[in-house]
Order: sequence, then structure tokens, then C-alpha cells
Amino acid sequence: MKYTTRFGGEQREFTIERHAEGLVARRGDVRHALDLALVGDGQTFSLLVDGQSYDVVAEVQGEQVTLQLLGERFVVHVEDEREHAAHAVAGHKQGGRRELRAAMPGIVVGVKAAPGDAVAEGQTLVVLEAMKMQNPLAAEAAGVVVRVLCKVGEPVSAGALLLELE
Amino acid sequence: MKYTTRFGGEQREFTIERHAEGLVARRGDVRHALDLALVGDGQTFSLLVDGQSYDVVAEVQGEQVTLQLLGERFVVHVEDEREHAAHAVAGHKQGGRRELRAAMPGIVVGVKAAPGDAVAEGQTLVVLEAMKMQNPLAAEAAGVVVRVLCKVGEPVSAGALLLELE
Amino acid sequence: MPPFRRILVANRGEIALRVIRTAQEMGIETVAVYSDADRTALHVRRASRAVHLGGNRPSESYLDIGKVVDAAKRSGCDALHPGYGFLSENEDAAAACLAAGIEFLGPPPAAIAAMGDKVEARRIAQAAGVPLVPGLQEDVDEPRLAAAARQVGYPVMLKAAAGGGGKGIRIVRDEKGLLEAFHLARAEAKGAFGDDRVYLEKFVTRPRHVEIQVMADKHGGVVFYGERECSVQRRHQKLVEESPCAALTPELRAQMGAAACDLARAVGYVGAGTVEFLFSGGRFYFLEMNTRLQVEHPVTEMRFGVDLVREQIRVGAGEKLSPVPEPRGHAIEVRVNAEDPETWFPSLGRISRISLPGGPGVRLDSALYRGLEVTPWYDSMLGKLVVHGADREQAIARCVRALRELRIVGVATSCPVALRALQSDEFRGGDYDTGILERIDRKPPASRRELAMLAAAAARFLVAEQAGARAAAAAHGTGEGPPRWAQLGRIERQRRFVP
Amino acid sequence: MPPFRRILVANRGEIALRVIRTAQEMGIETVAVYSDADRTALHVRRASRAVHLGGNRPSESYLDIGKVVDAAKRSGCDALHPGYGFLSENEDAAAACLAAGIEFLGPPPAAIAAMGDKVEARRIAQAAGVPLVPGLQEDVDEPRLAAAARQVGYPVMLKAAAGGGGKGIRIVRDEKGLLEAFHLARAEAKGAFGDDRVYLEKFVTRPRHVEIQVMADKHGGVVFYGERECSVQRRHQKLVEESPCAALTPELRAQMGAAACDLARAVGYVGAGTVEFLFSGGRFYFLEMNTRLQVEHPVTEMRFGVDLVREQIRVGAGEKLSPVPEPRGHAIEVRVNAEDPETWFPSLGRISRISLPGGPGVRLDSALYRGLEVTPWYDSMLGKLVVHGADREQAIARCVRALRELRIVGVATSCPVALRALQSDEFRGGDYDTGILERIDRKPPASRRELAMLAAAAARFLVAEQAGARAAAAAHGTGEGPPRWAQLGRIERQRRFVP
Repeated sequence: MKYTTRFGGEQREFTIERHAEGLVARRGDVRHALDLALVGDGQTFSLLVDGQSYDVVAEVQGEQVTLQLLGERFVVHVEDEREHAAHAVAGHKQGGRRELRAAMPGIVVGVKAAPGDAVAEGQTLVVLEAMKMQNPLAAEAAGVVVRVLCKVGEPVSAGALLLELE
Repeated sequence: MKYTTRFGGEQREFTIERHAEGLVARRGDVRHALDLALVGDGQTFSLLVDGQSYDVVAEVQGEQVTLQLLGERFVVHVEDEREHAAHAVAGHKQGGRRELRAAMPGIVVGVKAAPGDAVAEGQTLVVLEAMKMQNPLAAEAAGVVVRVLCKVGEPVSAGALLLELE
Repeated sequence: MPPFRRILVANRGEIALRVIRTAQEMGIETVAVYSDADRTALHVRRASRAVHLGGNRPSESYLDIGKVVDAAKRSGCDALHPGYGFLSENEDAAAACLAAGIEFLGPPPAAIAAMGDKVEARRIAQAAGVPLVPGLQEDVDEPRLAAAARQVGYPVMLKAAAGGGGKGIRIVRDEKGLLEAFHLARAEAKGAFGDDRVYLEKFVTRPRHVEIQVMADKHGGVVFYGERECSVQRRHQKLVEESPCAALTPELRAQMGAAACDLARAVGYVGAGTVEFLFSGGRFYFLEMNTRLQVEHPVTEMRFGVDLVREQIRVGAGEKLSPVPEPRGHAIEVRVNAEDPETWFPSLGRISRISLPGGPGVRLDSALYRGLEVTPWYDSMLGKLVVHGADREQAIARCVRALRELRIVGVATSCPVALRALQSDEFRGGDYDTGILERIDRKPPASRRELAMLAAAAARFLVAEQAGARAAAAAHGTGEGPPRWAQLGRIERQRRFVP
Repeated sequence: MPPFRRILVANRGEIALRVIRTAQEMGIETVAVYSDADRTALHVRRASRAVHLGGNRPSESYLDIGKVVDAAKRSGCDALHPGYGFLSENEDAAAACLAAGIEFLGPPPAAIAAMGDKVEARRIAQAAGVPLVPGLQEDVDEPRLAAAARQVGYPVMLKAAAGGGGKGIRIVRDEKGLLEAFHLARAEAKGAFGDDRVYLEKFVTRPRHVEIQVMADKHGGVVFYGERECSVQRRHQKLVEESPCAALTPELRAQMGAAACDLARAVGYVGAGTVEFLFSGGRFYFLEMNTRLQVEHPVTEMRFGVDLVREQIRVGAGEKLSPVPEPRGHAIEVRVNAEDPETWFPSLGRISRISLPGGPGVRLDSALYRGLEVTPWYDSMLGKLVVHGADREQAIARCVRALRELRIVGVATSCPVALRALQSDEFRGGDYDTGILERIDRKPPASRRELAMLAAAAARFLVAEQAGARAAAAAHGTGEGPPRWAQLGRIERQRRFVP
């Protein structure tokens, strides 16, 4: 199976196959002998790459894989061939509307934009208080505010739609 | 629900009921206010008895409850009313044949009795080697050996029938 | 004879567990208090008794002095340990305990009040001869401005007297910009606080945050247990602490310790306290005194081989201070916060898996358990990893090793950032300051990128292969069943020599 | 510069992990070896590299010198750490490493061979002036018998020269029974071993097992790190160890330490070793020398604040011994064995849940993980709990506290017996001997009986109530679903500011 992985702005393809002599991963001309063993309940596995040993925790949620590896945390996007093909088609259809959602449950303590405002990338739009901390939620890209769906003092759940941009 | 519990040769009855004010346990005239809360996945619970707090791990396997409590391990037999009634009937039908089964997987390194031998309670019948240790398996009660189903040098799984007594 | 019969632990999380552990070792019963969300928390399960306080908002439970003191009285406690946060620096709580005949395991209310008022604290410190950041404490006016700045020495800071949160602060590097900055600061102060008073202070460049652990008994005895360096901070929240501080000479340590003890004596201090200093250019300046046990106290405990909670309890019961042992080696603490390491956003969820570090020189203080729900109600700190080594280099290597062993699944943690701080040349060199975290990349290192991408693909491969195997097994009706040894174990447990 | 580039760890379980941890802290790569059953073991996952050896029988993997040394050569190792057990006291393994140009992290083959032969070891010890149990080492005949017994002093032991396993041993308390016992012992020896030679030794009553930790470098340096008391044993297997030994005076400690160092010098020892003594009536007698790192070495590490594996590696690389620090406080180790605490039977199964103790002064060395299958292939020891306290009383209280926190589900462990030993008056008093475990009740204490029975009933009530709730929910089609915060957490992770 061929996988397209994306992380930190880079993209790489790996082909992983089970051969008679074991698992093999290929990227271009480079081949790695893999040995992959699940530990207990399916979130941890032992990965040997050409004899080098890694203890990996992986939370697989659809195409998003959150890894813990050598004390680091990596959120890697992984598509198999079928998904990759499907996204290539869908990519052309994406619209221009963007949503700002609550990254965590909390209380809205600041709304920094009103409908019609032009906002820049990285500009704080809403401030959410959670765990005694003020968390600014910023625009991921420049745009114009279409709707504001929250107000100061209001508690919101994680994932709640707070604001729409165009 | 009424429970009959047995441990270390003693037997006690408890009635546990959910009242408006909370859970109540009764044994004879003694009443205890209980607060029982499951932790995570169902093997650990927090037990408050009249405000006293206990952190309990309980493995419930049918009528056998293996508890971890204050650093100790207790294997308690617990029957509910229905089970208790069923056992009372079945109790009259029990036969005289007893089995010696392997308490763990291992290798038979000694067979200390032959068919026809009269053996005393506590007498070693079979020696099983497991984890580099010699484990003597003894008769739980006096009797006469009917059949020997294992031989020295043979590996056996846990629960394997080794010997029958009458 | 234990010094108390029963202690109410007026806190939650790892610090409540910390106090319970020591009390249990001393043969003292403990009473936990809890909010709705904390019914199955470890502090409730490990205490001798537990009392429900109320709702999840701290004001309905852990911050409600009436409820807490009432719980202590009704459950027959003769002492109360406030932990840190919540009521620990609340003089009313201390006074309420006093009134109820319950020993508050902290300083007297007057000492809490004196150190809680930052202006008063500076005044007392100055009177006790403790060095302050040089400056004019009162309102400075235009005529005196230039002379004052020259006297203090550039760079200087202009601060709103009524200020807070960084508003109304201007840093001035030379006389040229002084006047303009003064007018701007006044205007900003007026706008932000309705009060245009401004004062002038030396701007401490590249400050380190160094603090002294003090302990005082009721017989006038005051000692200190060396220092802790806490400069690895973000948003003024500490992330990594160590002891000793790499920048301190024995002379400076002795001076800072003496200053901290003088301050404790000046306010009639009892129990554990921490005097925080800014340290820069070989000089130290009083910042504030925290009148409680500090989060990072285990750093001191590992180095000195002492139990500071035991000492708190002992001196609270009127016993005299134990002698301070010689410190040994080097200790480092890393706070484990439920936070996204790239954004610092809180990370909420249910802890589905924990794997803890172990082996030599590793201590873990946490109230984590599998199944714990990390909610937004309380602090994001899940626990603390503390290590000890024969020297600083060993302690750093050990801390890195332990961080790699630590696995928490269900929420993201701040640990990767701590790991990168520990591995940075700046930290390893020992010459760092409170700006260190701003200079560290919060994103995972590029050097591991290829490996991570391959591992992620492998994870998806494994999941797919497993799903395929399950589907095949289901089609053939074989199922999966528990593994062989587990089956055997089960048989073993059920059958012995059954009649 | 690390002293080695890459170390092969020729072991499994907690000791393999122990070595990997220190090597990692020293910047040395590690190569794990594993049998089929150990593919996902922690030592495999935590090492830098891993090499498969073969089947689960030790002879097919961990005991196969050829395979192990070949793995070390092929993976480019310049040193090999044998741990304890397996090849650790095998002179052929040490010699094979030597021949392959790989540093064996233990003593030279000759020292292993000398101490491995118990008769030879006694001879060398005697020559080095190390006290032995008094007696006649050679065959004793009837004419010399009475005189020899009088000289040694009653009670005496008659032992089969070719003996073992307790056969052919007779204890004689006075001269009256001597001759009869002698004839019986000869007959028994003849019957059991086909050899009727018998020797005579003083019977050491109420012996304590006390051992000295030595460390030697390649430059003639030999030091000792105090003693460990290991008298809490069953079937000659240690269960609880502590340091210091409550019965030792500073003078005795110095004498035993000097004797142990003399013995190490006499055999040209290098690395870590342990000299075991019987201690009784204020006197000590050489028992044997273990030419490897001991299971209970962490007791010494906690008290001295040292890393003995680091020292092994350093001296193996030709470095000189580090100075021995002053010991501090008291340390206790409890072995955690997968055994039924009432029968000592091995307990096998899959570890479904672990909850580890933490907080001050607690160390855990284990290779446990959730999902681990405890199989009959290897030793039943799952790990070790080690605590440190300011004094013995504190250490005992801490160990009791930590044992109460430790939860392992899936197999039974020996911990309840250790807990009861620690809580016994005999242990607390400090005046105990190797018979202590026989005097302790292995059944759970009656005082908790009522509580346990109530808790068991409550557990069944809860299970039934939960099953009822699930059934009701299924009937109403509401289901259970994940808890609220977990759901929210999931949403959070998936959505941010999606276009």
C-alpha cells in the first residue's frame, strides 16, 4: 500500500508491503526492512527499522495520526492511495467560507471583530477563557467577517462555531 | 439485593439497597451509608463507607471476587439470593470424586502417587515445574487415587487434569 | 505519637495526594474534600475519609472557606493543609481555622496578609535589608524624572502605579527617550486604569528567576534549603525548575539565604515559604514571597533528602526545626501540563493510557490515572516529573531519558517543549534567563521528520492489516478471543482441586 | 566522550531496562536481544537496536553464548552487559567476549570461575583471612569426631560432602546425640549421593543474611558501598532487602567491608560484586561471592546516591573508581513476584491494569506494561519497589504506603506478604533472621475481613446495577457513548479553523 504523508509543510510517499522476508518500506530508491509489532491494546507498537528500535504510540483518527516518539509529539496527515485520489478530486470543489470554532470548551471573554471587518492572518478574533488561562483564537487566513455567533460571558463547548469569515 | 459472602471459613450476609438518600448496606442491625463510584473502566471503584474512603480493585468472575484493598488481596466468594438458592439445592447432589488439576502451566517433574494409593490431606501428589520453581500440588482431602493422567517430563497447560481421587 | 490526629487536605490533584502520602507515612489520618467532578479523583480514593463540598466551580467547593472549615470541624480534624493555590494564601482561611481551633499548616494570617500586599511586602523587605529592584516607589513627577533615572541607572522601566497585566509599562534605554516615554506611560496608565501615576524602576535585563526555600518554626527558628532556579517560563508560568542554580556562587547563595531568612523573621513566619528573587548581572533583587509550599518543592526534597511536608506538619504541631542536611547532586523538575505544545492551548480529554518513567533517580508526583477526565474546571498541570543525578549533566540526561519514557495518551502535554529546552545549548550551558522558551522552537524537530512520517504510515498500515485480519477471522467464524496465556490464567484462577 | 559506543544487553526484564536506562543517560547506544515471547518487551522497545535470538527456552536464546556474542559482533558492540542470571556468572561467556574483543562488563573469567566453585571460593576466602563458618572442611572420621565438635562448639551441623538440597544434613545440639547423628548422616549421604563422606560445621543459629557491595577497577582499586540485609527470604529467595542492617555496628561494618575487599583483591576482581555473609551472635561468616550486579543493588544506590551500572561501565572502560559518597538515610527494596501470596505458586496471565506508586522517596524498577503476558518461560520477578527515607522508621512507613498504592491486575503478586513482613513487630524491631517469613501469616489479615466481604458484595452490586443500566439504555435505544469531555476532546482535535 502506498501512503502519502504530510507534516510541517512537507510531503513524502512511502510504499509499505509485506514480502516473504518481512515488511518492506520504500521511498524512491531507499528500502527499509520493517518489523512492526502491536503492544497490548493497539495504540502502542514496537517498530524496528533496519534493526533500529522505536517505541511508538499512535492515535489513528481517520487520516490524522498523532504520534508519540522519542518524547516528541507529531501530528502527521496520512492518506492511503484511495483517500489520496478522492482528495485530489474534492480539492477542486473547496469553497471560500472559513469558520472559527472553539478549540476547547470555555467562556468567551473577548470578541475582537464585528461583521464586515477585514481581518489579517494571525489576528485575534475571539478570546476564550479555560483552565484559568486566556486563549486567543486567531484567524488562520485573511478575510472578511461574515457572522459573529458568540458573545462575551457566554460558555461554549469545544467545536462550537464562533465566527464565520469569507 | 442480599449477598452471601464467604471468606477464610466465615460467612456473612449483606443487604445492599439504593434508597432515596443513597446506597445503604445492612448486616443484621448495623447500617452503613455507602457511596460507590466506578473509576474509568470498571475494575476499580471508589468506596465510601460512612465517609471512610477505600480504593478498591475488584475482578468479578462469576461468584468469585478478587479484591485488592489496602495492599492486601482477598479472594471472596459472593452469592446473590438467586445463586444462593440454586447452590442450596445443588449441594445435596455433590458426588465423591475429586480432581487434581494443574494450578499453572508447567512441566511435570514428579508423580508421587499411583492408582490404588491411599493419600492423606496435604500430601504431595504431583510436582510441577514452572518459572524455574518446583511447585508441589497436594491433595485437598484424604482419599484413594483412582487414575493418574500425567507422567514425568510431560508439559501440561493450566487446568489440565492430572489425577483423580475418590 | 503522630503530631496530629487527622488533617483536612483542602486541595485537589497532585498536591492533595502529596500531602496525603506524607500524612499516611506519619500515621496521621487524612480527610479529602471534593467537587462533583472529583468524586473518583485519586486524592479522594487515597485519603482516609472524604467529604463532598459542592459544584465544580472552585467558588462552590475548594475556595469556599465556610464549607472547607466546616468539613474540617465535622470530620474531627485538628489540622488543615491548604496545599498551593486555592486557599493557601488566603489570610481569611487561616484566620477561620484559628478561630475553629484547627491548626492551619501555613504562616499566621498577618504574615499571609503582609506578603500578599505587594507594596507592603516591598516595604517590609526594604526595612529588613533585603535588596529591591532600585527605583522610586512613589509617584514620580516630571522635574525629578531625569535625576531619578540617572540615579537608578539605565535601562529603566516606567510603570503605572495602579497597573497590572503589562499595561502602562515603558522601557527606556537612555535619557533621550525618557520624557516622551514618560508622557506615553502616563497617558496609557490614565486610559487603562483611570490613574496616571507612574513610578520608575531599574529594568533588569536578562533576569533569572531564583528562589529560596525557607522553613520556620514557632520558636523563632528559621532555616533555608538552598535555592531553585525557575527561569524556564512562559506567560510567567514555570515549566522547568532546577537546583542548584548554575549561576550562583556559594557567597551569593549565602547572602540570598540570609536575606530570605531575615524577611521570614520580619513577618513572624511559620512553616514553608519561598522568597523569589530576580537575579541578573551577579546581583539579586526581591520579587515576592509565596507564603505556602511551592509546586516545585520536590526539587529541593530530592537534593536535600528531606520531606518538606513532614517538616510543615512538624512545625505546625509546635516541634522544632530538624537540622538541614547537606545537599547532594542536582535535581530538575518538569511540569506536565495538559497543553498543546505548539499553541499552549489547554488540551482536554480522557486519559486512555499512561506509561510512567522509572529507574534510578526518577520521581513522579501526579494524580493521573487511566480514565481520568481532564476538564476545564481546574489548572492544566497534570503532574510533575522530578529527577536527581550526581551532577547537572547527569540530571539533564536523566530528565531527557525519563521524558522519553513518559507516555500520556488522551491529551497533549507540554513535555515536548520541556524536552527541547533541556536539550538546548542554552540550557545545557547553564547561562539562560526567563526568555529562554521564546528562543526555542515549539514545533517538533525536523531531524525526526522522516522517521515520524514513516512511523505514521506504518501505524496506518498496521491498523488496516489488523482490520483485514479481523474481517477474515469473522468470515471464517474463528473470532479472535483472548490470548493464550490469558485464557490459561483464567482457567487457573477458577479451578484448583474442585470436588 | 562516552566510554563505549554501543553495549549489547544480554538479558531481559527489569535488569535489561536498568542497563539501557543508564547507557542512554551516558550517551551510549544499546542493543537488546530477545526471544520470540519478548518481541514487544520493554527492553526491546527502549533499546537503540534489537536483535532476535530465537525460541523461548533460555537455551535457545539468552543462554546461547554463541548467538549472544555473535549478535554483539554483528551489531558493532564494543561492550556487553550480562545483567544478573543467564550468562552473568558464566566464565565461558566472559572468555568468549574477551576473544571477540568485546568488553565483558563483569570480572575476568578466572575470578568468575574461582568464586563459582564453592570449595575453591572457601579456600581463597580462608587464605585471604575472611572468616568462614568454623568446622572441618574435609571428611571427618569417628575417632576425631567428638574432639572436632567440641572445638567448633555446639550446636554443630553434619553435612554430606557431596551433598545439596538439604539431604544428609543433621543438626546436633550436644555430645549425647553426636555419634548416632553421625551414623545417620553417613547412611543418608550414602543413600542420596552414593558417597558417605561427611564433614562438620558450626550450626549458625538464627542467621541473618548480610552482604557487602564491592566495586573494583582495573588499577587495583577496590571499594565497598556498605551492606545490605537480605534476611527476609523464602525458599532461599530474597523478598525484602534493606540498608543499613539494623544489627551492624560501625566496627563490624568496617570489618566486613575490609574482608569483602580483601577477597575481591585476592581474585583480581573487576566491576561490581557482592560478598555474602551469614551474621549471627555478633559474628560474620563468609557464604559466597556473587560475581555480578545483584538484584537488590538499588537499595545501595538510593542510600549512596550513586548509579552502580554507570560505575560498572566506567571501570569496564578502564576508568578509575569514583569516590564513594557518604550514605544517607535508609533504603528498602521489595521484590514484586508473580506469585500467589498464600501458596507461592507462580501466577500467570496478562497484565490488564497497572497503577504505580509515586511521590517522595519511591523508585520503581520494572519492565511491566499493560498488556504484558506473564509466561512460565522466565523468572517470576516482575519488578522491584525501592524506597528511601531519612531513617529506618520512615523508610518502612514509606514502603508500606507505596505497597498500598501499587496495583497490578492480571496476576497475583507476592506484595501482600512483603507488606505483612514490613508491618510485623519482628521486622520493625530490627531483630530478625532468615526464618522471619515462616513466622508470618501468609493469609490476608482477619482485621480487614468484614470490610473485604462488604466490598466484595458492593462490587457485585455495582456490576449488576451497571448491567441493568446498560440493558435499560439498550431497550430505550439511548446507548452509552463516550463520556462528555471525551467527546468534546475529540471534536477539538479534529476541528480548528477548517476552511
